[in-house]
Amino acid sequence: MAQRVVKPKTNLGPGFWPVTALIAVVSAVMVYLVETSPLPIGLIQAGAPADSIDALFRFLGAIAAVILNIVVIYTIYFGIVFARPKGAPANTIGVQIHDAPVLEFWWTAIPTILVVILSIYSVKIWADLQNSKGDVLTVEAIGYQFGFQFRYPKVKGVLNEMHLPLNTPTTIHVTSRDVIHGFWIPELRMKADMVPGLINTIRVTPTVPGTYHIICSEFCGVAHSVMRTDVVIESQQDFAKWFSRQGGGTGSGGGGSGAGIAIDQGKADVGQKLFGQKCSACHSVGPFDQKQVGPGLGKIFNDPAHLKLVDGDAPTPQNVAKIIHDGFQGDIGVMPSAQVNQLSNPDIANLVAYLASLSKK
Amino acid sequence: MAVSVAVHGHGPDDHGGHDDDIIYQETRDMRLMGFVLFLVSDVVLFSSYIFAYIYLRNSIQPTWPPIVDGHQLPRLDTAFAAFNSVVLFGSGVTMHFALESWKHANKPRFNTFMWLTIFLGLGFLGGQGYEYAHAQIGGWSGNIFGASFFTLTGMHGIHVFLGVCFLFALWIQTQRGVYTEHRFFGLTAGTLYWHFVDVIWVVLFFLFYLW
Amino acid sequence: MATVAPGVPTGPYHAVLDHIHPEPTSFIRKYIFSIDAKVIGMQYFITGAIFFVIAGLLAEIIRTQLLSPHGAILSAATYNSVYSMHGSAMVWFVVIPLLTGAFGNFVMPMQIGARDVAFPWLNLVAFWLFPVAGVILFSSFLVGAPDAGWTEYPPISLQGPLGTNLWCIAVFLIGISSTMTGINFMVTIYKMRAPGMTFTRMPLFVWGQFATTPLLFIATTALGAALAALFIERVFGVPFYDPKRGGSPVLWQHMFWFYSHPAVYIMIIPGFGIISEVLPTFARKPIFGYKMIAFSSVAISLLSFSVWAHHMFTSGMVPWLQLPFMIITMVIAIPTGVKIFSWMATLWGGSINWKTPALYATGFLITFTYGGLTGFFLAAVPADYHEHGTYFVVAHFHYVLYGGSIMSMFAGIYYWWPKMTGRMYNEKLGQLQFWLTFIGFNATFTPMHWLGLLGMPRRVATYDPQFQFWNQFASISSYVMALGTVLFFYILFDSLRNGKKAGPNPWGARTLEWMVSSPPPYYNFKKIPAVLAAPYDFGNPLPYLGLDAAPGATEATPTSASHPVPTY
Amino acid sequence: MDLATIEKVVAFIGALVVFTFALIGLKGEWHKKGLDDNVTKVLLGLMAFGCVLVVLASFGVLPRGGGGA
Repeated sequence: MAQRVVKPKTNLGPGFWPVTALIAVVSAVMVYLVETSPLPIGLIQAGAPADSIDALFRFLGAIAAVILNIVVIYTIYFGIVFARPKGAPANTIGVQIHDAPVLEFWWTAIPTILVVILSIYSVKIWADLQNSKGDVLTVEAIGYQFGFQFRYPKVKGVLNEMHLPLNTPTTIHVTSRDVIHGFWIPELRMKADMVPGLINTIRVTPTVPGTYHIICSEFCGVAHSVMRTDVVIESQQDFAKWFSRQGGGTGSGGGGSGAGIAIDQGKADVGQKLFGQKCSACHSVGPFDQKQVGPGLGKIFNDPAHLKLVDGDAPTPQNVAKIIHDGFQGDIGVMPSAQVNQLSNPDIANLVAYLASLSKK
Repeated sequence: MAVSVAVHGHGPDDHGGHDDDIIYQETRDMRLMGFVLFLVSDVVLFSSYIFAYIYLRNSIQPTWPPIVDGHQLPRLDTAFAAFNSVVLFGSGVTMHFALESWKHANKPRFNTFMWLTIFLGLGFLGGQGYEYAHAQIGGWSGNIFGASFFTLTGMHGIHVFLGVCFLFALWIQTQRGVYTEHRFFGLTAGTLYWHFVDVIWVVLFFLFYLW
Repeated sequence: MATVAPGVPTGPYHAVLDHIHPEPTSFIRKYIFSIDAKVIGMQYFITGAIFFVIAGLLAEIIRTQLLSPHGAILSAATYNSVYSMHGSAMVWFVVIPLLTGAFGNFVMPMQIGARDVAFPWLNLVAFWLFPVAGVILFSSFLVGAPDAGWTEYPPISLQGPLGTNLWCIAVFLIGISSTMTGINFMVTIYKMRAPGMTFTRMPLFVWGQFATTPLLFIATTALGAALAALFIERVFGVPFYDPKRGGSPVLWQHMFWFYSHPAVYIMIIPGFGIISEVLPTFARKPIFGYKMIAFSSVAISLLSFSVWAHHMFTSGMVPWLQLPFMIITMVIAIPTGVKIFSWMATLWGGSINWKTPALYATGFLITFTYGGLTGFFLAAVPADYHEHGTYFVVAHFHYVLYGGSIMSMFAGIYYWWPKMTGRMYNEKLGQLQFWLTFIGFNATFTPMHWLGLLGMPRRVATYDPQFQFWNQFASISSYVMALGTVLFFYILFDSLRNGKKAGPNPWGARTLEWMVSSPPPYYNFKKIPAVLAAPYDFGNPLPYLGLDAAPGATEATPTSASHPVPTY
Repeated sequence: MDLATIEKVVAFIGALVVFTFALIGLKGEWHKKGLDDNVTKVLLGLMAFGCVLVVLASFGVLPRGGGGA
C-alpha cells in the first residue's frame, strides 16, 4: 500500500477569525485591567521596592493574561468546532497535517522574544534592588524560635520592635540565631531568608506610614504560624523620638575597662599572628557577611553598612579594644573576654592594629 | 519474502553466526550499557560530596584546614598518600593487563595479574586504615574537614572493598569455567568498575592531599 | 501484503526477538515477584494508588484544618507532620513512581515492540523497594513523623523527630528504585526497539520516558548523597549542615534542589508523553510537530539540570548568580510553549471524539498552561522576593503537579484502562468525574494565588482571620475534588465488574500496544513487528509489518524460553 | 632518610612505572571502538594523569606550601 498523501484543507474552520478577534479584544481588555489595577489587589504599596516589583508583576500579568487567553479560548473553540458530529462514523479522521514550519517558527520566535524582554526587564529591576548607594539607615534583624529582634546603630542591645522612618533608604541585614526563618514585609514586597551563619541583605525605602506585619516565611518549627511582629513606619520626627527613647543617638564613646589600653602602640604583624591563634576560630578576616560564629572583621573600622559595634558603640579603635577586653554577652552571641582568651593589654593593642591595617586595605 | 524474514529475525545478514552468539552479543551490549550508566550515576554520587566539600571549604572557612578550638588542623600526610595512590593506580594497570591476558587466552598470566590486582587493592585498603589511624583531624564527626574527608574516602574505601570482593568472585568464576575466551562480560564489568574506583581516587587524592 | 517500502528494516534483530523469559505458572511468581514488566507496571499502579489515597486523605486533613483561622482540628505540631508527609508521599511515592514505574513499565515496552524491559530482575527489585520504602515512610507516624516540610531544610530538620531518620531512609530507597528504573528504561529504549523503529518513529510517550531517564539516574543520585549526609548528621553528629559546627544549611538546599528541580520534570515529561498519545488518537489526526515535541522534551530534560537555584533566590546566594538561574528558567518556557501550541494545533482540524481521556488531556492543556505562566512570576527574581514561601508557590506547584502530572495520569489511566483490564469504563461517569475534578481543582487552588500575594505564608497551621473566606472556599472545593477521586475508584471497580469487553483497540489508536489483545499476552508479541513509520498518520494504513494478526503471518514461537544462553 | 622521603621515592618510582604501563595499555586500547573500550580509554588516561599528580606530590610541587605530617 503506497503512502496516501492527504492534502490539508486550507480554510481554518468556521468562525476562526471572529474568535481570533474575540481573543484580541478580551486580551486588550485584560491587559488594560491588569495594567491599571493595583496588583496585588488589596495590599498596600508601602514604599520601594514595592512599586518596581508591582510594575514587574503587572507586566508579567499582562503577558500571562494574553497567553492564557490564546490557549484557553482557542482550545475551547477547537474543541467545539472540531468535535465529531453525532452520528459520524467512528473512523472519521481529521485533517492529516503534520507540520507548518512557518507557524512553528513564529510560535518559537515570539516566546523567545518575550523571554528576552522579560529577562531584561527583570534584570533591570533586580539591579535597582542591589543598589546600596544612599542608604542612610542600617538595621539588623535577627530571627529566633520564635520571634524577631532588631539592632539599630548606636542603640545598645537588641530591640523587640522595628520602626522605620519615612522616605529613608534603609538596609536591613537579616540573620538567625538557630534555624532558618524568613523575613517578609508583604507591604514592601520584600523578603529574605534568615539563615544562621549567613547575613542576607535587603533594601527598602518606606513611603507610606502605618503598622505592617513582619512575617516568618520559612518553616521554623512548631510556632512558625504565629511567628510575626510589627514594623512601624512613621515620619522621620516620630522615628527620631522613638529612636532617642531607645537610647539611640547619644553614643557612648570610649571609656569602660578597655580605656587603659595603649592602642597606638600596637603592631599589626604581631596582631596577625595572635589573630590566627585566638580569633580566627570564630571570625574571618573577610567582609562582615563572611560570618562564622562572629562576623567577618576585615572592614570593621570602615564598613559603611555597619556603623556600630555589637554593643551599639561607634567602631573606633578604643571601642574595639574595649570589646576585646571585656568580651561581649548578648542576644546575638557571646564573645569571651580577654581574661578568658589570655590576652594581655599589649596583645589587644596589637590585634586592634592588625584589624586597623586590614580596614585600610 | 524479505519482509517476513526480517520479522522472523533469521535474516540473510546473520553471517552464519550461531543464534547463541548473537543473543549473547546483544545481551552483553545491553548489560554493558546498563553498567556504564550505573557508573555514571555513581560518579554523580561522588560528585555531590565533592561539591559539598568544595562548597564548605570555600564559602565557610577562611583557612583550610579549618581552625578548631583555636588550633589549625594539620594537613594530611601527602607523602604516604602518594605512595598509597601508586598502589591503587598500579592495581588498575594490573587489572587492565589481566583482562588483556584473558582476551588472549593466556590463563596463567591472567591469574598472576588478577591476584596482583587483588593484593594491591587490599594493600591500598590497609594503607587507608593506617591513614585513618594517623590522621589528626578530629575524627569523622569533629569538624567539617573530618566530615568531608572521612565521608568521601570512606565511601571510596567501601567501593574499593566491594571491588576486591567483586574481583575475587570473578576469579572464582573464571576457575569454575563460567567465562570463555569470547564470553567474559563479567570480567569487562569488573575491570571497568576497578578503573572507575581508581579514577575516583585520582580526584580525591588531588582534593584532599594536593589542594 | 505490501511491497517492501523504502526504510523497511532487514538484518538481525535477535535480541528484541529473543529477549524473553519463560512464563511463570505459580501464583507468587506470576503476581507477586513477577519479572514481567506489565505485571510490575500494574503493581506500581496499585501500590501508587494506595499511597495516593493516603496522601490525598492527608491533603483533606490539611484543608479541613484550614477551615478555621485558628486551626480547626489539629495541633500545630501534628499539622506540620501531616503536610510534610503529604508532600513527601505525593512527590516520591505517588507521582514519580506512577509516571515512570507504572506507565513506563506497562506501556513503554509494548510501544517499542519489545517483550520486556532490558533488565527484568532489576525491574523486580526496583519495584519492591517502592512498597518497602512506602511502609517505612508511613511508619514514621509511629515515632514522630518528619515535620519540616517535604524539603526538610536543616537546621530545623536536624531538630526534627525520630521519624525524620525514617524519612531519609525511605526517600533514599525510593531514590535507588528510581535510579534502577532510569538505567533500565534508557537501555531498553536505546537497545530494544522493534526493527525499523528509528528514534523519529518512536511514539511520543516513549520519547517522554526516554527524556526522563537521565534525570532519574543522574539527579536522583545527588539526592541520595544529600539524604545520606542528613542522615549521618542526625545520627552520628557529622557536621555538614549545622552552621554552629562549620556546616552550611544552604549546602543542603543546593544538593536537594539539584535533584528536586529535575524531579519536577521527572513528574511532568512522561505526562507530556501521555498527552501526546491521547490527543492525536481522539482528534483522529497526526500529532502536530512530532519532532518539535520530541526534541523539546529532551531540551527541557537537559535544561532542568541548570536551574535548581531558582528555588533559592531568597536563601542567600551570591547575588549575581541569581541572574543566570532566572534566565535559564525562563528559557525552559520556550520548549514548553512549543509543546502547548503543538497540542492545540493537534486539536485544530480534528474530528474530536470527546471521551474522558480527551477531556483530561484538554483540561491538562489549560491548567498546565496556567501553572506554567505562574512559574514565570516565580522565575523573575524581584517578583519572587515577594512570592517565595507563600501560598502563591503552593498554588503554582499544585497547578503543575495536580493540573499537570495528575491530570495527565487520569488521562493515561482512562486511556489505557481497556488495555490493562480488557474492559471499558462507564463513559458518562468518567466525564462526570472529569468535571468534578477539573472544577474542584481550579476552585481549590486559584484562590491560593491571591492568598499568597496578600500575605499568607505557606506551611502555617493558623492564619490571619482576613483570609478565612478564601481558605474555606478552597477547602470546600477540595472536598469536590475528593468526591471526584472517590468516583474515580468507583468507576474502576465498576468497570472490573460490569465493564463491556474492550477488544484490542477500542480507541482506534495506532501505537503498537493496541495491536495486541487486551489484556496483552505474556510475551506482548509472538513475533516482533517491523515498523515503517511514526504511528500517528491516521489517514494511512498501519505502519507495521508482521503483526500477530496480520494475514499470512506464520507462527513463530519464542525461542529462548527453552534456550539457556550463558550470558555473563 | 626519614619515612616520608622513602615514601616519596617509592611513590615517584612507582608512579613512573605505572604511568608507563598505563600508556602501553592505552596504546593497546586506542584503535578499539566498543563502548567498554572507549570508557577504558578515558579511565586509563585519567589514571595516567593520577600518576602525574603523584610525581608532582613526590617532588613537593603540590600541595603549595608543602604537605606531609
